[in-house]
Amino acid sequence: MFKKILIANRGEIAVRVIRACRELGIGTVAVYSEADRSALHVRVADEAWCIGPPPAGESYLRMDKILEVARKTEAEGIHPGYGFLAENAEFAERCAQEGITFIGPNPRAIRLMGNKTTSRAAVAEMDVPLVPGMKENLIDEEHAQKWAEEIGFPLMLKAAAGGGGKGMRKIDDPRELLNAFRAARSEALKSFGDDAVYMERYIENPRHVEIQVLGDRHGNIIHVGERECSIQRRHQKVLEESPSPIVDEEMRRRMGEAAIAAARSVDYDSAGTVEFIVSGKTRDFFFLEMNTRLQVEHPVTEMVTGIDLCQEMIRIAAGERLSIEQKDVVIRGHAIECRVYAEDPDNNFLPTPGRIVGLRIPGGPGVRDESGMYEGFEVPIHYDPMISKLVVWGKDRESAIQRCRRALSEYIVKGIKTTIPFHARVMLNEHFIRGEFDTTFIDTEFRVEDAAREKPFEKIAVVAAAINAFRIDQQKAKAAMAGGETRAMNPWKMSGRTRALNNQ
Amino acid sequence: MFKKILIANRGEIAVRVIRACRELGIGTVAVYSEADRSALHVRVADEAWCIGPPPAGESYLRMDKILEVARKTEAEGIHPGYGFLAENAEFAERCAQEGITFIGPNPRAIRLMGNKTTSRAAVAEMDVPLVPGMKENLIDEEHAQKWAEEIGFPLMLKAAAGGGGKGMRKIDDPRELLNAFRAARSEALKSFGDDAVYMERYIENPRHVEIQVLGDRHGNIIHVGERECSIQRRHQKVLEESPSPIVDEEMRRRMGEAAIAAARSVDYDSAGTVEFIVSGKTRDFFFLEMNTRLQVEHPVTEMVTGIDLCQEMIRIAAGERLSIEQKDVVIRGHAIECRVYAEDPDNNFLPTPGRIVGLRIPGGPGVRDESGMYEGFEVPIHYDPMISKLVVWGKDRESAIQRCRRALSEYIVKGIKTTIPFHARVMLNEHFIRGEFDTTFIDTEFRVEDAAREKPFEKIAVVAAAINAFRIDQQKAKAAMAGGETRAMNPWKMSGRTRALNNQ
Amino acid sequence: MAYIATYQGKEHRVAIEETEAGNYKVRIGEELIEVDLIKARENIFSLLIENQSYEVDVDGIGRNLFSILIRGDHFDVEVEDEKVKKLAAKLGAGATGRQDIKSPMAGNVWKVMKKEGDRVEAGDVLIILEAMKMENEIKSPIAGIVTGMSAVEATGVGAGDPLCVIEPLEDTAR
Amino acid sequence: MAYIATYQGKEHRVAIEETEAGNYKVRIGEELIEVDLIKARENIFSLLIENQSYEVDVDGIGRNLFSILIRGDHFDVEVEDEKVKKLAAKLGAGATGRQDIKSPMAGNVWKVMKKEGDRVEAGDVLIILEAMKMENEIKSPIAGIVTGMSAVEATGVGAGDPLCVIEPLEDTAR
Repeated sequence: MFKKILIANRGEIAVRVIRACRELGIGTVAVYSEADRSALHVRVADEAWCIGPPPAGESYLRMDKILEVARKTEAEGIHPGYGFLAENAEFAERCAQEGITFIGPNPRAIRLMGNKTTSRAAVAEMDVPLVPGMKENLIDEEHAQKWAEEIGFPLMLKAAAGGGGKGMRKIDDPRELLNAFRAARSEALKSFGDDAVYMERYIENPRHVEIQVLGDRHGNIIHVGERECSIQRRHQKVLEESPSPIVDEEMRRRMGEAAIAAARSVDYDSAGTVEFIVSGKTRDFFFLEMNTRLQVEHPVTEMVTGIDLCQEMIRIAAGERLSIEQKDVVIRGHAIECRVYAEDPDNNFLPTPGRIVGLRIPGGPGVRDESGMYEGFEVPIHYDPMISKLVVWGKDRESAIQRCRRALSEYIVKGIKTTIPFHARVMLNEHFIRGEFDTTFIDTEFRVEDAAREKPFEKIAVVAAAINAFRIDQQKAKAAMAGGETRAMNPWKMSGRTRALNNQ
Repeated sequence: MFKKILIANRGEIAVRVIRACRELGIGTVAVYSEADRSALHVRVADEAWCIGPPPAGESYLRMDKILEVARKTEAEGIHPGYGFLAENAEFAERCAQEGITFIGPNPRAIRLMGNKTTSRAAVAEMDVPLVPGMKENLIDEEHAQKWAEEIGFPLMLKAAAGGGGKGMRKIDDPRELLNAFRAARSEALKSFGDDAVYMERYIENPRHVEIQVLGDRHGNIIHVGERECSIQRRHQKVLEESPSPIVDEEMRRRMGEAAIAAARSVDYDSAGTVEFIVSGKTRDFFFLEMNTRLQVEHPVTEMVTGIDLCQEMIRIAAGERLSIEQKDVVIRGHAIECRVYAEDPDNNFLPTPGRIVGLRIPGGPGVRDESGMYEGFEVPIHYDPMISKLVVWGKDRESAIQRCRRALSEYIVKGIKTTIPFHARVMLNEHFIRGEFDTTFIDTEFRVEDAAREKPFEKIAVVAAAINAFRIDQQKAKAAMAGGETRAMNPWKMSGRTRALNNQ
Repeated sequence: MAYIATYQGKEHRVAIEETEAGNYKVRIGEELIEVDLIKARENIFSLLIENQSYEVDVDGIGRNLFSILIRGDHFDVEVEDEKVKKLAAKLGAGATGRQDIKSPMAGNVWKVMKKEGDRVEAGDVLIILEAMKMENEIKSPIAGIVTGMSAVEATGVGAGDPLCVIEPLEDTAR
Repeated sequence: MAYIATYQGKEHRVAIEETEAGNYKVRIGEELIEVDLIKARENIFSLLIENQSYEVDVDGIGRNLFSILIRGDHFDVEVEDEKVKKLAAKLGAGATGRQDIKSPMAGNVWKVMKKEGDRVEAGDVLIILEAMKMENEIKSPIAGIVTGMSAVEATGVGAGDPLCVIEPLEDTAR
């Protein structure tokens, strides 16, 4: 096992990896940008090294600086977390050249799965179902027309280098085709530096369901169940759960086998996730892509299986065999993760960086807090606005939802607005409760229903606001009086002074 | 199911029950003494009613006031938590008379199990093993001498009405017997108002292991595994775990059967705990007593079985059948609970009431916080000093200990001293790690080993203290300068003033 | 003391009297309620109203404007002293069309789209801010003339910092 | 600035210079270390010393006396200005046998066992406090005479409140 690991990341995932290392008795080296000296991962690591200015390009993405710290501290492994260098094959290779273990899969797996076209080709060889459509890219307009006829409408036009919903467009009518093709190409070039696009069938009521896999460096690959990730805002996941409300034992077995086959196509040897698009109508599933890293939403799988994916990933990188076999994987209960963003849910999800001046984390049974913040922490403006994750476990989906609702009601973050109230409202939504949603749900149906919701505590709010004003007025009056006794009598000036002191 | 429940308790257990109710969709009524208006259970309940002055005898023990609130609020059930009225048969009866469900077992079970002599007699009929000794009380000195010969030395003299280690004494030598008998009698009379005492065999390397049982009102009784509670300070549990390091599958089965038999002897129909004394030498186990309530340490069982004991207890009281059968009880992994007391572990565990001015609760995988405190909370001097419990889960005992260590390192309580550092040191103790301890361990071996421990961070502490002094001096100097610019130049006076302002 | 509390354009008269420390007699409209209030910590109150328990999170977000969070719902309530408000109404003060545009969040100024003297329509993008990998367009709420522009590209701004000033057309035409 | 920091009777000379905000050059004995300090929140510091990260919890518990908590161990360290300490040593000030007994905790005075004028031996119980269901005996640290008793039965005391004064026998005999 490693003696020391460098964590090439920040925020909650860096804290998560540091915790896993501490529990395994492994020393930890944090790296941080100048904006992150006071970040939690710096405080809880054994060592911490500054690697540059705030912009990620000058710090968290600087392979040379990170490798230099690894050499200096004699770290034997580097865990990349997610984002930044996590899916960078070149970084994995450079680690290997330096004799440092990259805690992730082999570079070839990263490279092949990092591109839509090569990944589709790889998994197709293993008979993993793909969305009916093209395996190569479109050559020209004629080619596009030929394929459109074959696939049928509605269809999806996608950028080969795209991801996270970018560079995608739905085409309902043959007459839109050529214009859309041209536009998509130029958009893809602008966004990804690559104008390759391809077409495939549009999946109705699309749900996003993914399978967590674990492969070791001895050729063993297992799957540890699925996660439902269809609750998305602008194509970004905001809430995930496991198991999925639409997956039953038989479907899980089939999806699991497909995921293992996909992983095997690139000799996968770490924790990874195979994403599928599932038709909410037919429950057919099709390979979307494979993420060659630990996912943001890995805790829901941990909570239902009892497997510590982060620790397992480290053990695998250290050369150990998987500690569990497929038959040992037992799913118990149901888990839900809410991503807490520094965004104002009542103001179009505008980012709200700032200082956390008060914090109450929910507690009690089945509640897990995965956070990168603390009271007094200044949320920096340079990075992703996700500041924590609330994960709950219950004996079934209904219990988990009720527990999540309860936990959210205890969660207080003062100083900035967060998406906590948004999650509280999702937990009360009838469609969500029934498990009837697809990836468009939050941006369409939910938005409308949420805007029309009742607000039963309006009167209490008005009373609270008025009492608060009353208390402020009384304080001012008291301060003015107190000042007046000992000094010249100018109540206006005094009250100004008092206010200044109170604000200190 | 109930629509509304009154929680006749305070602190963490009141919060625990309120959370269970909220998750079951049941309304909650909190009661509080005048010292507890700002307590967490008042803040998180749906309703809250003041029932009297701070002393428990004038508030939390006042059956009449509590029943009055229950009537007024139309609460259908009363959950007593632990302590206060939890094991008061009269209260259970009065609830029944008022048509309010007491969320606990039938009054006869409370009454029979509430007395050492009657409980021993009851379970003996079911062939539950008792510590070899007397089933009745001692009559006189002659009687004592006769029984002492039969049991052999060393033996234990115990008060029939005692509990929690009070009124117990070990006798090693026949010559001590008569004096000890007289002293024990008078002590028992003074402490419990009852001079009845009895004798039994002294168990070597005594360990305290208890079995959690669940009985419903339809005659079903199951057990859900054991808890190891031998880590005690002055006969008070401070740390519990499940499973016990000395219990294997076969022993668990036998102890479980004995516990079910004990419960059946009083038609037990709620969540309850059968305590056993186990010889660390022979692993023989003997019935000690039955606690007819939810235990402080119930969360460790919840974490390894996935069963919510608090919810289950409420369901049972509502007349539901047990939702699980014996064969469905599966123990996964290992859980440890640390009781956090407002006591100074480096000063003879002196109570440290006061205001919590800062709080960081540990997070991450497998960590559960059961707390009655919050930042800004004033720990009252009137009640038990336990302010929270930290519970961790790991895939095995070693993982759980490592996780507990990690979690304790993240736990910060500012404003008062707590037993958190004590627990951190227990987690590093070799005997504890190997599972080799008995109920005397903390007060004997551990105390010596702990006092002799190394303190590797002495230099860092000295440096930190000196820098802190330096920063205070600089602030004073700065404040004096700032004052000096605009006011009369008396730096001494100014620095005094500044200090006063800073202390506000 | 009496206040006028306004939520979503609806005015409520709220009269408050403190009967003992932390206990308030509140008359809202015709209704009389008694409130037992504890400051659990800075800006978080525990309210007992007829024994119902509410945790209320109160933030001042502007002069007389409070953001109240209760059980997942935000309410922005403006509270003004009744006397002051009546006086202000009499004087007709405060009603001008001039728009001081302030930054709704901390971030960086990515693009400044208009300069001083430019004529803008309502909805025209004035400035694009950037924070946490997201862009946010600041649009003109009215048609008018940009009479002040303090935002500078590639510099940071805090929430509430002034960005620019728009004078309505009628005003500038005078 | 130079300080004398004392832990368990052992004195350390600690010289400190702030090179830039939050960065300190510290000489402890012969050793020179550089410390990067951030106040994470009130009385909690994040220290980086040669890239080793420490969370340190610092509480003032008396004049010049700090309680430091690092990774589960408490250290009570007294820190005095080197110059002041030298001066005090020269003057021989501060060394008297008079004992001001203060309450080690908040609680209630349950029993007052001695009254003013009583002679006590070291270890005699003076007062019994009670808090949180536990009794705590306050014992005399020296033999002497009770010259002041401010504890009153059945009243509350705060941590640090004066309880009584014991004058050593030699002093009162003078």
